[in-house]
Amino acid sequence: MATIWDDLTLFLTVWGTLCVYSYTFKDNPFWKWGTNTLVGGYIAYSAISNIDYMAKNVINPMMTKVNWVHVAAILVGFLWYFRFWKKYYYLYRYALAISVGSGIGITLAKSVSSNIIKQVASTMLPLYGTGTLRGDFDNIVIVVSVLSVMTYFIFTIAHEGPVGKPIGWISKVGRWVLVITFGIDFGNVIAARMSLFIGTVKTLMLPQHQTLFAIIGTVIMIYLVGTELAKRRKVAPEITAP
Amino acid sequence: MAESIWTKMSKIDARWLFLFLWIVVLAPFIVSISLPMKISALTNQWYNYLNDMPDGSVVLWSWDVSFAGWSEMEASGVAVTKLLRKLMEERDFRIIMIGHRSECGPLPEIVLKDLGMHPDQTAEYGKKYCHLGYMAGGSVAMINFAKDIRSVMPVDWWGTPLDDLPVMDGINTIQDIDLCIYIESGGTAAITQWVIPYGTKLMLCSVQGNVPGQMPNLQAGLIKGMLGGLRGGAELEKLTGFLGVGNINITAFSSAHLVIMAFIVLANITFFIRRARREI
Amino acid sequence: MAGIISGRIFSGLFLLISAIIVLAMIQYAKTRGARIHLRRLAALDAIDEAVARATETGRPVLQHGGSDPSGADTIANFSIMNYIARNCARRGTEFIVAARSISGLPVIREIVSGAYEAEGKLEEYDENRIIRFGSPEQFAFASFFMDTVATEKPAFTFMAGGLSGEALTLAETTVLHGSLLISGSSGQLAVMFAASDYFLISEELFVAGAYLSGDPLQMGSLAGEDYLKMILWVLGVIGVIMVIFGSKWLLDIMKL
Amino acid sequence: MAAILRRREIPIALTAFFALYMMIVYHFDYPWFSENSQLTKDIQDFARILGIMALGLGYIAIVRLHGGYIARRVKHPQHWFWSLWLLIVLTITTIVGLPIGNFGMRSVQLQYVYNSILMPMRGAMYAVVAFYIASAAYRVFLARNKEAAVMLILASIMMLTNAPVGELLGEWVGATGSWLLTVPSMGGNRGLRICGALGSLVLAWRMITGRETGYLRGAVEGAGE
Repeated sequence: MATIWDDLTLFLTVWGTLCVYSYTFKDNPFWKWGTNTLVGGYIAYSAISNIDYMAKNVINPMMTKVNWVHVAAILVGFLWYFRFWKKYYYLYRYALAISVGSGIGITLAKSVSSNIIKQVASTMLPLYGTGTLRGDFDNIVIVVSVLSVMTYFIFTIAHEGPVGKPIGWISKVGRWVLVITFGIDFGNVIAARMSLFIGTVKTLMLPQHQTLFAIIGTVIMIYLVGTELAKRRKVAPEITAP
Repeated sequence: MAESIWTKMSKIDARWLFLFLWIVVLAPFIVSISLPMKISALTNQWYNYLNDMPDGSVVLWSWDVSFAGWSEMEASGVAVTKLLRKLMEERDFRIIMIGHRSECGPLPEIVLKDLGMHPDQTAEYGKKYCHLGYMAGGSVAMINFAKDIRSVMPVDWWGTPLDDLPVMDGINTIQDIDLCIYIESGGTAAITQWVIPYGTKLMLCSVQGNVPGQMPNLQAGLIKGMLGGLRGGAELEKLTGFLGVGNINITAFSSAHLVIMAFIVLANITFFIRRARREI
Repeated sequence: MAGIISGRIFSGLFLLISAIIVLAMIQYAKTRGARIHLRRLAALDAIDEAVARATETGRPVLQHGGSDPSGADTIANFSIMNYIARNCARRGTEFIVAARSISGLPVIREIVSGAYEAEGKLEEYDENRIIRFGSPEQFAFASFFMDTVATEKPAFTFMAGGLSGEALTLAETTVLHGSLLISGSSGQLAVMFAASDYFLISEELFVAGAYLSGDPLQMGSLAGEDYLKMILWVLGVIGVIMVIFGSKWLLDIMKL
Repeated sequence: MAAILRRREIPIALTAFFALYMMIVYHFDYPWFSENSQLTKDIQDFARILGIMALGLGYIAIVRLHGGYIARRVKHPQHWFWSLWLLIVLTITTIVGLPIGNFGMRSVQLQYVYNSILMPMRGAMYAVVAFYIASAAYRVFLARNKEAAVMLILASIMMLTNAPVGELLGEWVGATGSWLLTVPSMGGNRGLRICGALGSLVLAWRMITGRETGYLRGAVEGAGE
């Protein structure tokens, strides 16, 4: 038995999607409704999901056994909100400093390992003797690509003189490797954004949404095209006047 | 000198292009055309690695997809969950679902409800699979989770203590987890927080835009498999036989690509002709 | 050595070495900054030509104000803003900044007014005309930026700092209105590379900022980074040679 | 006392302590100084809960921003009425989301909110860029020079590899596309990843030694999809 709320959900799903897409025609009230509803709803949603986590996993267990580390963290956590109080703004920096410091502390050493050491180690490939011509060629291309792109981003050596000249040539190779890389990235960015669009179109074309899609779509289009033509007609007569 | 047709073409209002894109993407939903689709090497590598896992493996099914990324990742999200359920039933796998962003409490819940695995729908919940819900705190939470799961997630998404869930017996740290499948739309911290310190086996399901950026990690062995975007999801559906959203969208995926390529070719032809006629 | 966890030694040593090199280079830059030579990027010559072109055609120069002022992209954008503002003040070309971040506004006012003052043209500095605030929200700022481009028709546009999904829209509008576009970013690389006349690829944006500001902290950091790159470069080459001769010695050490 | 707290030295020292402690302890397992010791777990637990406590910052910032728009009855950047509507939606979602009565994260009412508003519109907001890629593909992605020409050709090969329709052109398309993705593009992305990691490594050392204090000014604002 579909309640009023289910019908409202069907309507809002189609209505919201088309309001956001109306921006591609021009900035208009439907878009303003969509973006403001979304910002308001999403900010509240992420705040309450964090509150729900805290309630369930931190505060509830404390009813039985008090965890003093958590209590201290919650108290210090209130320092965040001095950011909005001009007089005691500086207290906010303590919470931020601890948060940023621990963020750096837990990531830096592991990022060095995964993004630098392991990457360089995996580039140490045999340039021949892998058994297949294709395998040798691939390894040569990988090694050349990685080293030339790194050379491209060396800035303290000018591309002149006995040392600088070869570095200049290598970085030109690096530039072409980047062109290839951006070409491939670009092809995948297009695929990603198109998939998002197709995902929303699939939702709009679900059986229960199709009629709503047709009606709301037409209403919004009529409004947009109408106001556009009205604006042009208002502008046009001044031009034709002698 | 009247504007040549080429100048007019280069000055077309963008909205005609948008309308054309709408038509081309809507068409496959009205007239269903199905194109042959080859399974790519990446998807095969991903699928084989999961299948080669021994019976009784514990899989951490990590969710890091935003509501926005869900339009692209729904195909792989649902297909992987169905595949894991089959492995759970046939080969005694254990599945632990967890969310790394605020949207990933409800998103897995929606998929569980669609597949009839929701605790309100079945008593099976908790025996071999469970959903821990949203784990707030980002990377720092991932470290504490790795060291002691119950210190970060004492209860599951619906508030049941982990000790009351049979699936969690004997699972205390990340080392008790044999494989982590991570579905993401905005990058992952699992490599730096789980793979590097604890050697966790990690497989990714990423939005297509992140696939090239993760190729170095795949070649370096930091991730064991990469399932890319809508195309990867559709291929996995075909491989596992659980046809769904991926195979509906994949035709529109092709037509949208054709439109973009047609636009690029047309634009460059117009550009070169206008340059030849000194109009630029 | 029971206490040291295996598998983390080599990366820990590299971390230590990186600290030593970077902090040493920053100190060196502070004391004898002149010695550090940053090669002049072609983009800076392109900026000079673009401003000259704007002066000839009498059309304004537009710059994206960047987003959060503590972001690395936006910090580099501020140094380039100072350079372009002085260039425009010297030539008497109209300069416009489309600002997006509320906390960034005072910094932008300081930079642009300082630039006009340095060129002795403070009387031409009309804040309301030059610095225009859009909105912190992504797409609201996009439509504001596009309206500014449509009405002002800039001859040259510079964009850097907090570019995300909407950046392509901004780039397309500027190119459509006949503006030369130079941009720089550490994200959205492929799309911006394709849409811009000239694109500063991630590190290049920071180098341009450091080169123009001459700030020893940034110069020293970039010099330190370059040395680390060279160490890794040499390590990579040695590793490849050793692997060709069948020796896994270096690889095993790196796995320590 | 306030004068001392106002200075930046203490926050910088706190950043340095938390960063250096966690970074150094990661490498050691001595009984008195270990990655797996209870002390390390407690410090990391403290930092985790502290991070979660910042959940209200964005919330309050939005309420202040749009509250200001309403108070000043602004017309630019948008009419204040829309800010009023934003705060109404914010309040409704908050009430429905808080665990009062049968409301809460898992309540049916909140499911209506994210099913009908958040999921469709967030997806559409991201997908708007697909339209701009389409119009940019038609007007801006031109083979103006050699580099742009090579880039467009490779992007087309990648598109034909991704889209099943590409297979109609023959086997070579998919083979070339996946080779480009897994060999040269992988090398280029690895080079970018190494240089990017070195960049953040240098920035981190500047922050730890207090030479970079920009982060103390404010949280990131104005990020986008």
